[in-house]
Amino acid sequence: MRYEAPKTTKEAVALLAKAKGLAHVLAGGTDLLVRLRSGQVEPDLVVDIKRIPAMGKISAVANGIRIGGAVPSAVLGEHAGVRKAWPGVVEAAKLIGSTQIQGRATVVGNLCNASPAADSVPAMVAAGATAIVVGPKGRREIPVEDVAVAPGKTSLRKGEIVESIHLPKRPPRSGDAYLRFIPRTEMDIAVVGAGVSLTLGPDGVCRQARVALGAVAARVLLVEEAAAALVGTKVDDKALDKLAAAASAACRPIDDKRGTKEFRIKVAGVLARRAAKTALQRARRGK
Amino acid sequence: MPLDNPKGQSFRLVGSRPDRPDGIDKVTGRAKFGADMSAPGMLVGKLLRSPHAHARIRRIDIKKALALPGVKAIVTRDDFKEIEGDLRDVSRNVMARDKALYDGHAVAAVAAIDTATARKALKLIKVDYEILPHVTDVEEAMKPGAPVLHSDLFTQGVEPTPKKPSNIAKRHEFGHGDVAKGFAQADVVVERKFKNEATHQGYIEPHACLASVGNDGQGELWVCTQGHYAVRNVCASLLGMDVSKLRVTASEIGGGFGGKTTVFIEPVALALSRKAGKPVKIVMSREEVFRASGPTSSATVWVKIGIKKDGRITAGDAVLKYQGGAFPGSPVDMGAMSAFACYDLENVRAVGWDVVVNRPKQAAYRAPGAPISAFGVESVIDELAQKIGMDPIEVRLKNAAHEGTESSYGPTYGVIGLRATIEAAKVHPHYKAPLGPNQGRGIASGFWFNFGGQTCVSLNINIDGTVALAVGTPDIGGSRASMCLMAAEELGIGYDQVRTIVADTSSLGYNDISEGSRVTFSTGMATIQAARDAVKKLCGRAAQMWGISPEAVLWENGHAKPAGANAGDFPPLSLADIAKVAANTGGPIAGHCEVNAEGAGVSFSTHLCDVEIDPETGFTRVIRYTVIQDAGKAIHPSYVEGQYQGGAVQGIGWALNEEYIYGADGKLQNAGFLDYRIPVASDLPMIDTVIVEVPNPGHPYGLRGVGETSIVPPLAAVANAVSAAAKVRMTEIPMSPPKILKAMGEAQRR
Amino acid sequence: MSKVRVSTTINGDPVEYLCAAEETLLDVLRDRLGLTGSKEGCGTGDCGACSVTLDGRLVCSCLVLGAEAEGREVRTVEGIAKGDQLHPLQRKFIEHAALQCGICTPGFLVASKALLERNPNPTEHEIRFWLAGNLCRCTGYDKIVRAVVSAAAEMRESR
Amino acid sequence: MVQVVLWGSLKSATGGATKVEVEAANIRELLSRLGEKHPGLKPQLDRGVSVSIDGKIYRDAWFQPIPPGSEVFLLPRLAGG
Repeated sequence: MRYEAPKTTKEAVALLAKAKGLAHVLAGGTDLLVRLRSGQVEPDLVVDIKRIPAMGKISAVANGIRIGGAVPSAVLGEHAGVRKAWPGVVEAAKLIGSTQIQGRATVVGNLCNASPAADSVPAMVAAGATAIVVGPKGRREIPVEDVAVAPGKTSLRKGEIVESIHLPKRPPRSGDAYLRFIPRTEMDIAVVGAGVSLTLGPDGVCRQARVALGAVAARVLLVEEAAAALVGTKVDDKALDKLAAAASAACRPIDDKRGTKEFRIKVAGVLARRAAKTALQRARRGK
Repeated sequence: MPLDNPKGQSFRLVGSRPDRPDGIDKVTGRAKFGADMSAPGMLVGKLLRSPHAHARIRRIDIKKALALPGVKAIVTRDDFKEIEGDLRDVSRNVMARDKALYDGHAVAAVAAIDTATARKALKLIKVDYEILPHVTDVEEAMKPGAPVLHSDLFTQGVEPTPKKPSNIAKRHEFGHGDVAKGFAQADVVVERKFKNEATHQGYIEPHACLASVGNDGQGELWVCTQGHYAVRNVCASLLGMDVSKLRVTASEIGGGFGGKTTVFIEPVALALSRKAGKPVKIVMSREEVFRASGPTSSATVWVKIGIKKDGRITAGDAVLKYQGGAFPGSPVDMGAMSAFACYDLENVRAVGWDVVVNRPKQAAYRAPGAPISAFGVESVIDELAQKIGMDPIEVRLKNAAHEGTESSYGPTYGVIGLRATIEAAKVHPHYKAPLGPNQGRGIASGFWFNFGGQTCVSLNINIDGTVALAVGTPDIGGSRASMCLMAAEELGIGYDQVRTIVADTSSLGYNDISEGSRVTFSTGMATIQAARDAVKKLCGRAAQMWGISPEAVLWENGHAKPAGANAGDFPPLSLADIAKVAANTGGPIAGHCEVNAEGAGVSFSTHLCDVEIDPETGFTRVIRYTVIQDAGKAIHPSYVEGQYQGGAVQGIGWALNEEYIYGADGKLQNAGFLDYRIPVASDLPMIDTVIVEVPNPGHPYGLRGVGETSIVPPLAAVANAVSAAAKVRMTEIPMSPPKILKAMGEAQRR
Repeated sequence: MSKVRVSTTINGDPVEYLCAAEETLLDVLRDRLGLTGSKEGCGTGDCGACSVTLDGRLVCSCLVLGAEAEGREVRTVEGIAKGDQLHPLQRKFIEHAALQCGICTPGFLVASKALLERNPNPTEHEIRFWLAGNLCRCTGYDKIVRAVVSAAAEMRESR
Repeated sequence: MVQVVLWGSLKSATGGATKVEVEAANIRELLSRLGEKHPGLKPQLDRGVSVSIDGKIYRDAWFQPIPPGSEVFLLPRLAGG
């Protein structure tokens, strides 16, 4: 195995594009190193992107916020700007692993690991975030929900890196929230995750909403029926019931060591409803 | 050794809370654990493990692996002789012979110059398996037609002995009276079936050892173990070595809880080292620990108990089925003996079935067998209390075993502390505290035998009057502090003047394993005796110096003094005074004790648990927990509390989220701390403790072992609390959220 | 297999080493530098026994490559005491019997120190969640939490 | 004579009796007489048993005296964690 720590995205892309055999990007390494040590992957090249200055930055841009590919969750959680604009995304990122994992794990890594249970992904999908992908053929911007195509598989082509995540500018009277279910209070992989983002009109009626679910299908789901249940309502109990039912109905889970189908379907509705309530409170505060 | 003063004793040091002697080493990173030792020229040992739950091993081809540069030795079944008798199963568990009996069973091992080379070599070993049908569930394994693991296993304890082999190794039965008669007298009878999944001790330190065997056949082994003498004896037998040629040193041990009472990698490391002629270190990965060390039994438990309306239990009956992994020896006998041990019953019976399945050979886990049966019995007692409308504490008080009770496993109890723990629970503020919505409270009691055993210590008086105490029981929970306290108490010197070390197997005589809550009891008893032996010698030296008879000298507050006016008028001699001139008065002064410690007092505990359930998700949180246990006499109360808290939390984990999950393919699916979910700090409240002291008549200070009993009640205490909060009786452990949510849903639909 | 040459700072001292690209920082600390105070309990970032700080940030050294330490500042349990002066956390862990077997203790100390540097007055709740990535199987965490609370109080007073 | 109470599953080796009487002054004598009188018990005795005398459990002590009239139980050899 070869270890490279390029100083620019361009160099990193070149290394990955030219690599013979298996090449992996190393950001926080909290997924990659586990697989490396257990012998599940034996890469020929690992490209550490943490020495690329742009990758380590969170920056305010005209139409939102850019989170670099190597920004650890702990740093994201300490960033007042992101916390204020997208509390749901931050609370999701803060749920990835322990304090120790927080010091390393990145939301981009969480995204590119392509696990359907990744905590930050439903929150980013709900937020309408996009991924800035840089590759040998240049730069493209894709919705985050299009990055993972199946468990462990992404749509990234050879040589491509997600350089950053773009969170859109938050409209007024908007709020977002993320909740997940785990059997313990910490340290588990989500059995179900639910992210909700919504925007209210001045009259308190929901104008726009996005609802995303994690760990209930092979990919993170953007559930339009659930969002539709909120839009045009005051997000009252009736709307929330409809949202919960739609969320449960959208699930296509499996039985596994972490939970049963039946459990996931039921809890997806419960969490979607609770996340929507929190998002609503935040939206009402966010004049 | 009887209690010194049954009327009560006062102590100078015992019962205080000094800093532990190994504390600084452990907070600075200096303490050396199993994996922390290295040797010049050391090789790395790695094991190849069966990927199949059950397979015949036709052939093992090591040629390519051996040819890999950097590979220095490979061992397989051919390097271990056939062993008959007691150690046969241990030997076959260490290295598979004709069959691999579980996912993770060791098949071959490599010693190479580094980890990468060893890993590569493992991949080059070709094993030709004939995959056989497997069974991992205890009830399935008992069915006729189940895949049979051992063609020579015929059920013992049934009449007549079966002619066909099966997976049922043994039947046990305990009890007295006539249960049918007892049930006929009952006003209310409850019978239920319970189930629990296997758990793992979950010690944070994986098994590790460093073996070095010279060309002269002399071997050294550094290992994290609860019993280095046992490791020595077993390894010597497995490898055909003289016991005297193997010296085993116990490293600091990073948790054991029963799981480090046997051997896994140690004989393999020695065999590799012998073959390679170089030191070999083997450290298990966490995955190997889960797949191939010794978890507990999974089990089904059927319990039936009858009660009168006045709260008197008329009969208790139980059938326990425990799988012990791929070899006979589940702790179902102890589960059956302890099932009803908390109660004073006229009619009682417990039948246990020991079953083999395609899982790793179980090892002891803190009060082996007892938490599983207590879960069933204490749950049914709770339900009976509800049915007759009596407070569960009153039901327990009414039926609690006491001095003179014929125990459910036979012997009549002497002085015991069960009732004292229940009474303490009754008056504890926890029991009266109000509960909120979706909260429930559970109570349960538990029993454990406690053991003594072979013990040997050497207490050496140093030239400056300080003391070096060598013990042979690895310190698994702070026992060195307790030994220092007891030695200093006896000698009349300061705690800091005694240093206790764990000696290697060549420096001190045989000691049984640190298990069965025996260390503070047995090694403590031996320490007290050795100190008294030393005192006798010290008095003798003083007598010599004073020219009086040794009987005329007494030992008081660390000084030899003339026994009375008649003995003469001499200024007292301190321990240091006598030690200083030891060379002139007969040479070194030491106290010794070699004993098979008997008289361990049985132990009882009562736990209170409050939980809160999220009714929409089944998520359960323990919000308050109190452990009340009889310690006889707490030598170092902080470490007694530590045992109470640690055992309770392991039990909480077992009750709520820990479990071995096997797939249909017979492979373990959660061999890591990510999905084998032991409690984390944020899952728990503070764990309140109450130390009850009902002196054990079989120990000079009255102490009883405290290490194990604390894991016996929690499964039931949590289950009773969850059942109260969920308003439905939970009968399967772990009570993970999907199970709770499902049970609540079903109860609402009923 | 070519090795990576690394210059770093460990517990304030400049250190250079060669390591294989796939070698973890934990392996480097333990096997190359003899700093065996950091323990491997799982190798997957689930137990926290290998906790160290990297440029002041708490991490699991089993999930960091040795090569990544280039130019960084690493702190381990061996660097907590100042000469023969124990850190208040170390003293309080002993005083409160916050360790039984002691295998998890180095990780807990490194993690607790990182907590108190950020938050000198943490609540029990904050301590428990900060330390959720450090597994202890002996104590049930009770005495560990008490030791951290007590050390924090002492450190606040002495400031 | 000492009356020894066996645990339930041993009765198959004693023709159904759970209480047997042997002449013995200590544990060693007890075990050897039991084996002579009930050869079916021998394999279990060889594998190891504990003996409880008046409520105290002994695992190995051959020469532990058994006072006349004692309550004696044979128990499986126990081990802890």
